[in-house]
Amino acid sequence: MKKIEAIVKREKMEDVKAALNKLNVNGMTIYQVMGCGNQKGWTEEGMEDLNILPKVKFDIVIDDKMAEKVIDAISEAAYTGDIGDGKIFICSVEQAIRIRTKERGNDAL
Amino acid sequence: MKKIEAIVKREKMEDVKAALNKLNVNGMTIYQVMGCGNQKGWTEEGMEDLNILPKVKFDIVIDDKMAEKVIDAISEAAYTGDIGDGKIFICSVEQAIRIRTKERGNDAL
Amino acid sequence: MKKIEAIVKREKMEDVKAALNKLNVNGMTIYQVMGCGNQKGWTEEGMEDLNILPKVKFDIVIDDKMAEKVIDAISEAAYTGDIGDGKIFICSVEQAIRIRTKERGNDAL
Amino acid sequence: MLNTGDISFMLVATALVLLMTPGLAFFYGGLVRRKNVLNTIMSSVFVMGLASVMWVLVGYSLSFSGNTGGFIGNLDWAAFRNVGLEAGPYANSIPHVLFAAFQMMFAIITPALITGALVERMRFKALIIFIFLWSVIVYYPLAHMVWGNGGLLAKLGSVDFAGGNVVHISSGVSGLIAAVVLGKRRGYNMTKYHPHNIPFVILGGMLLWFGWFGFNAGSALKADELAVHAFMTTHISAACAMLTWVFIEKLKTGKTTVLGAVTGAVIGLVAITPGAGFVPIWAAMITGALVSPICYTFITVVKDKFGYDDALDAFGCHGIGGVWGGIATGLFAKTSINSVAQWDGLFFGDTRLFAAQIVSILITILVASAGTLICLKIVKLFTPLRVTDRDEQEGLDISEHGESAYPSFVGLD
Amino acid sequence: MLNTGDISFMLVATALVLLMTPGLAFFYGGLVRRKNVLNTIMSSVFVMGLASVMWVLVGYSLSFSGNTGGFIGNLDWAAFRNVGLEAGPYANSIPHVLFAAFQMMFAIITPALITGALVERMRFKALIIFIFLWSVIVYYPLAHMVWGNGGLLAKLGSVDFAGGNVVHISSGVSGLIAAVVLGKRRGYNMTKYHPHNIPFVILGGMLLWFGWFGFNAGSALKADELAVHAFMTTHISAACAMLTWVFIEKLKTGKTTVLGAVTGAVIGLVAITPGAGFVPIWAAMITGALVSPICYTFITVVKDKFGYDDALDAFGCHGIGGVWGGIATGLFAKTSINSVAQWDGLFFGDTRLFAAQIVSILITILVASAGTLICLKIVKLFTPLRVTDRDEQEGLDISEHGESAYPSFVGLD
Amino acid sequence: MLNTGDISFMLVATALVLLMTPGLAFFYGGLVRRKNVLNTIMSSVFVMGLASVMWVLVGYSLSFSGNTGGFIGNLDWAAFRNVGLEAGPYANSIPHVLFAAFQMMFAIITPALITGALVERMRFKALIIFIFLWSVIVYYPLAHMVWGNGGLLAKLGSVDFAGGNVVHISSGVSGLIAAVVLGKRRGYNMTKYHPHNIPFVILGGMLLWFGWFGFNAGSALKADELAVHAFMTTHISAACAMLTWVFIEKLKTGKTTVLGAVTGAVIGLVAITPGAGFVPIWAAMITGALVSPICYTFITVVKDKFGYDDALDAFGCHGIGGVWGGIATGLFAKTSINSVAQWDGLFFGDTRLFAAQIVSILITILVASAGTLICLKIVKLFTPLRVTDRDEQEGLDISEHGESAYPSFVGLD
Ligand SMILES: Nc1ncnc2c1ncn2[C@@H]1O[C@H](COP(=O)(O)OP(=O)(O)O)[C@@H](O)[C@H]1O
Ligand SMILES: Nc1ncnc2c1ncn2[C@@H]1O[C@H](COP(=O)(O)OP(=O)(O)O)[C@@H](O)[C@H]1O
Ligand SMILES: Nc1ncnc2c1ncn2[C@@H]1O[C@H](COP(=O)(O)OP(=O)(O)O)[C@@H](O)[C@H]1O
Repeated sequence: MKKIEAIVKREKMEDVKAALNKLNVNGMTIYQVMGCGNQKGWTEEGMEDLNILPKVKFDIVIDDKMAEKVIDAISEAAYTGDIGDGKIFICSVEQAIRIRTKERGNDAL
Repeated sequence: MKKIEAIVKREKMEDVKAALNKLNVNGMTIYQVMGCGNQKGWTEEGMEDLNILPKVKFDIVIDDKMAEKVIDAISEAAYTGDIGDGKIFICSVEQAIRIRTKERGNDAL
Repeated sequence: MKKIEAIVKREKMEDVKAALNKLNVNGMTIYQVMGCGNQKGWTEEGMEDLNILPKVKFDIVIDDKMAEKVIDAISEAAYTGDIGDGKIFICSVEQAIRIRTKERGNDAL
Repeated sequence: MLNTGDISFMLVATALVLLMTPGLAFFYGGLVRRKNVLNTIMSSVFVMGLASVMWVLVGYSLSFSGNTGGFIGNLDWAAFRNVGLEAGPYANSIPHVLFAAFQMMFAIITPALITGALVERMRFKALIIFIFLWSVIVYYPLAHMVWGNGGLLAKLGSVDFAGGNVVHISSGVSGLIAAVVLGKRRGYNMTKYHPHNIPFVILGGMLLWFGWFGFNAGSALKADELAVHAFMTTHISAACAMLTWVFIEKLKTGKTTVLGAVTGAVIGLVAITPGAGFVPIWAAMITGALVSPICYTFITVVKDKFGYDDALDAFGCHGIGGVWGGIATGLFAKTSINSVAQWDGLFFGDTRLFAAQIVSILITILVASAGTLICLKIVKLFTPLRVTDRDEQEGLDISEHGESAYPSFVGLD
Repeated sequence: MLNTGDISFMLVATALVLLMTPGLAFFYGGLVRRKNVLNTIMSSVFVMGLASVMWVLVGYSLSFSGNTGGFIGNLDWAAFRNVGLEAGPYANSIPHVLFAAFQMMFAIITPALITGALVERMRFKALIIFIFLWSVIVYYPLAHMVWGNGGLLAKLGSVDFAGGNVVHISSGVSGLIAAVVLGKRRGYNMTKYHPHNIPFVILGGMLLWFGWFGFNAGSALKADELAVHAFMTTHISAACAMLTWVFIEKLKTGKTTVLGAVTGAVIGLVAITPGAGFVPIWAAMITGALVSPICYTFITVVKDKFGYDDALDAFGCHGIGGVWGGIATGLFAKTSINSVAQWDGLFFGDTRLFAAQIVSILITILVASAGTLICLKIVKLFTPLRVTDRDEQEGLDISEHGESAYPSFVGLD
Repeated sequence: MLNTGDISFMLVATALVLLMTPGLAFFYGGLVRRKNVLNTIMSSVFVMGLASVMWVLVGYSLSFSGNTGGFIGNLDWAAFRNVGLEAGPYANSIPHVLFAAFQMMFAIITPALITGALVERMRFKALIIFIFLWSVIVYYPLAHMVWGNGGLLAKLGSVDFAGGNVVHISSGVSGLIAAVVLGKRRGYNMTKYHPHNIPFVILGGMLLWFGWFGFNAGSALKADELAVHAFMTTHISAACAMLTWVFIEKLKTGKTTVLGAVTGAVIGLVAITPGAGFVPIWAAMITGALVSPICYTFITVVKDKFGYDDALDAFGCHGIGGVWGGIATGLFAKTSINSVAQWDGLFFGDTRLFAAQIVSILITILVASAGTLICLKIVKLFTPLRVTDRDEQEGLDISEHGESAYPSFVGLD
């Protein structure tokens, strides 16, 4: 399993969610973060403090096979071409457990 | 070392904390997130937006040997049997540092 | 690539940011969390609830070679010598994508 | 003859009624989701500008100057021509302008009340046009019919001390009709809409209570015994309604909520509005005590059955509460308290006032529903009523106003 | 004879005093942790319903009608029987009902003040029963003793212009006793309780200041020179107390806080309450300037030593501030300002008023403590005083009311 | 002779003007970033203490007692010596103390207005010393020149009903000068400063509107026709300005904002302040309707060109709005409305009042700028004006006051 962490613009949240749902990816965890990349926060509207902008982060744990599809879907949905579009990071997850059923592994996603 | 990420119902926060303390696990990081699983947010009280519910996430970095115990403790404490009980993800952590003492590895947990 | 997760005191946020900028590390994601370590939250000012304190968490994905430098910089910037100084965790990241350019790997950081 | 005590009181009462509209804005604003709070507040606040200007230009005149067939006034006082600082004609101890100013505040809050039924989905432009039209087509005629010289409903012998018909029934019914036409919010029945900031709801509710003293006691137009009487009936009705609402909640759900306490107080104020200067204090207690079970049942049972989305219960509270208030006035009014009432209420054995109240409520409902439908028809000629689905999802603060209420508080929604 | 100016003023003053209770609700609500804000606000808001209804039914009568042994009134005016719109008997230029309404607002805010000592742990049901009993056992007798015809404390020759004994000492002392019986909050001494929303504290404090003009100036019961005098002493005492509190903070901690400024203002208002219509303006400045060091010392030194958990310092502010205010009145009152005082204060060489003040303070403390203990004993027959440990941990908003104040703001606690 | 109606009205008006300062505190507090909200609120709230005490000790006397060369009063009324409860000398139907109290509230809000230009970077200690000096060097002289017996600007024949010069131009200009001297905020031009809590801005704006009735109508010093007239002109100017501001926004950006609506209302209130009791109602509508385009242009075009950092537009709103108000008074005043004006306005063919208004505006600007520069020079002898860069970055709540407004809401900044 992979964990995909995508940090995107706030106004793209709904689009990313829709794109994931289209792929039938329903499991996700979303939270608001502040961040800067090379953009350093200089020009965009909505900046809170010098050099640090509010973003939305998606954590999605997904079957290895689905990972690339999900990455593509997010990349596309979050794209505007402007600075600050965001980043995606992938790392590997060893185990997943659904608390309700105690299922493990891909079944738990 | 393992990092255990557990996403549970908000009202279960105190129970999970208590369960961890019972295992003598004192190190943890907690934050509030929004999320959906297969549940898709349809029925539960407390949903904020279509299809996305507030949850609490625990990040716990722990010695490999303790991992299973912690998983079990959380699974039990967070269990209600209803949809939306939450998930646990495990991945591996390479290093840990306690800033105050510069200790590394398991000593730092 | 490595992901460095550093949980530090709130009042150290600006210092840590400055230290990272000095290393020319501009990419980072910041959010506020609650946490406890062995400190258990007993004595410090600013505690919210028994045993759980507000902290700031930095996630920094970085080239392997830079990792140690970043860790040192954070350790130093966040250090006060008091209990509650925080922790740093490192894990490995498999891939990074910059959404705007579709660059991958170290180029995307 | 002008009297400084009366002027003093009416100046303050007028300011108090103005304060009710921001109170309402916070009451409503706290009840919506965070992404719609500014749009909701703006819907009330903007009316403070729009309705005031309209009132000076034509509204006051259409409501209170002359009489055209019992339905509406004329334009003799347009732009406050002939509205001067001498006493009369509607109040003999305060300047004419002050009476007009006091009434202006009612013309502000009434359309603002409607917006509670329409939040979280109505296009702001459509709302503005709607309120413009509604003021002309519904409010000014109703104000004339009830309070204007030669007005139809007054002639019938029905009474309305501070606006049960004009303000509450009219806005509540119009809200209902408009909510039905507008359709349900996205996710209705699938999702629960949480108030995003309950302290704001409480703040708003408390400002409403505070301002309502100006609204009801001020409707005596003098600092006299009648004002004092209305002050007391107003307060005690709110208090009783709060207690009964909380009591019902406790019975039904086992928990008492502060939202319930405030809602109870507000509908207690609504219910006593038409009768504040007509009914005895004990009757005010009954009026207040009964409005909660009536509205509670309505909101939890009847509304669910019909399944329209009166988002913040403008109809359930103001419409139903206002109707009950009008009926209660017909039951308990006493000519000895206020001789504007020609007959005692049903409870004292006379049916005439009661009948007049019922008829006047029905006419009000008719005027409000028909007028609202006409207004909406006209609005649609200019702009769609609803925002797009996408905009609704993103929230009207951003999509309609490009603003975010608390931009640095993280949290989604 | 009724006077429109006086009626006008007293109507507004009454409304202003009502507004103080929501002001207090926000003052207290901002000071607690986020998970307890609604319970805290509800504790004040609900009293607006409960105490009002009780006042009309029995409270006014027990406080002001007749005289039973100097301790309490009788039931002649129960349910406002014989309480009409003619002038008198307590105020000769406003309707009787208006006097009763004005006094009603005092009967609301006083028990609400107590709740500041009890927040974050008291079961809501127990609180309601407690307030019900306390009104009957402590408030009505005290109001009678101080302000009622033939009341004991008035007979002694002690004076209390706007409620230093009746409102502040009584609520502060009762809060202390109840806090001790109730026990400390979870985590007391181990954890720091942060105010969750300081702007709300400020909002509440400012509404209190605003409303206090009605409270103190309104206690003249006329729009006359005495009202003006009380207005000025009230304001300047608050201003002085704010300055000295901030000054002490600066000395002690090096930082001035807005919480300190507002606290200072509020205790300045408390301290001047009994003397507002008795002491000269310069004495009001002294009264205000000294209340801050007195309360500051008390809260930071004495309270810590005893280690009881008066959560929001109801005793430290209202109890201690009220006692100081009563003493200051005994020091600085002048019969030439208000001939209700039979003697000048100690500062002007006469010991009689001073002695009477001390005695009346002691009696008030006695009545309040004994009464509170009795009330709590009775409450315990019906329900435990505290919520469970688990409920306290989860927060009383959820556990007692099933509500969350800001559900979409993330953040834990 | 004292009149209860007038006393009643002026007591309430005085309380209303006091309420404006907390209103302003919330208006400003909502507009700054979260890390500076308490410092911003404290800047207004603390003035409620400081300016009140100064007023009683010396301010009232320096402003209103005697006359020293047309510029300032003397110390005969210091510490309210000879300021008693009899009528006069400035108002013949209310106690002298009440007039002094009413004026005190103006001496509070004026320096508080300045702070809007200085937020997010000024050292609190420096601010306090500045306000202390500014009251003495700028405010008391200006109040004397405009309203005091024998004051220079009154002698010129210029008029200022409720403080266009004394309050708004003086504070706006002083804010501008101080903002320039102080320098820009960290990150100016690179970053956008978002209001952290727009509902608070609205709350503050609405309290300002409510309180402004006391400010303007109260400036009649009686509950008479003039007060009623000023009430109406005040309200309608605010309403018109709101409409035009929102209209301009819609034209320029395509979106209407609630921030714009509230800003419009506030500057509409500013603009009508000097003329409220002098100009006809229709002229009040024009005054209000035009202030929005004037201030909007100024804030979006002129300010950007000069590039100073008047953080919350104290100058753009109060300075520019006040100047326009003074001019509008010179255009539209009528002696028949208020014979304090010796001549009709330019619009009615007489140039004398208009000329006097221009001269008096220029003198006000001169006094305010020179005075502010002097004050700042003196302040610098004691303490640096700005906080350190590090403190500014961390936010002034923590660095200056050691407090955090909402400690348990997560979110950075
Ligand atoms: N190296 C990194 N480590 C962690 N988070 C990052 C990193 N780089 C970027 N981010 C996150 O991604 C968000 C968007 O980055 P962006 O500004 O689009 O980057 P760039 O300008 O490099 O394309 C940032 O606000 C930050 O939260
Ligand atoms: N695949 C996933 N990736 C990331 N987070 C997930 C995933 N699945 C579930 N979650 C998180 O776990 C929470 C609880 O999931 P839940 O609704 O109980 O899942 P399910 O219905 O599949 O049992 C969700 O709200 C979400 O935050
Ligand atoms: N084992 C752990 N897993 C996850 N987070 C941890 C762990 N230990 C500590 N933390 C986080 O680091 C923060 C600081 O820890 P701290 O109290 O300084 O630890 P210690 O007392 O062990 O030095 C905590 O508030 C918590 O958020």
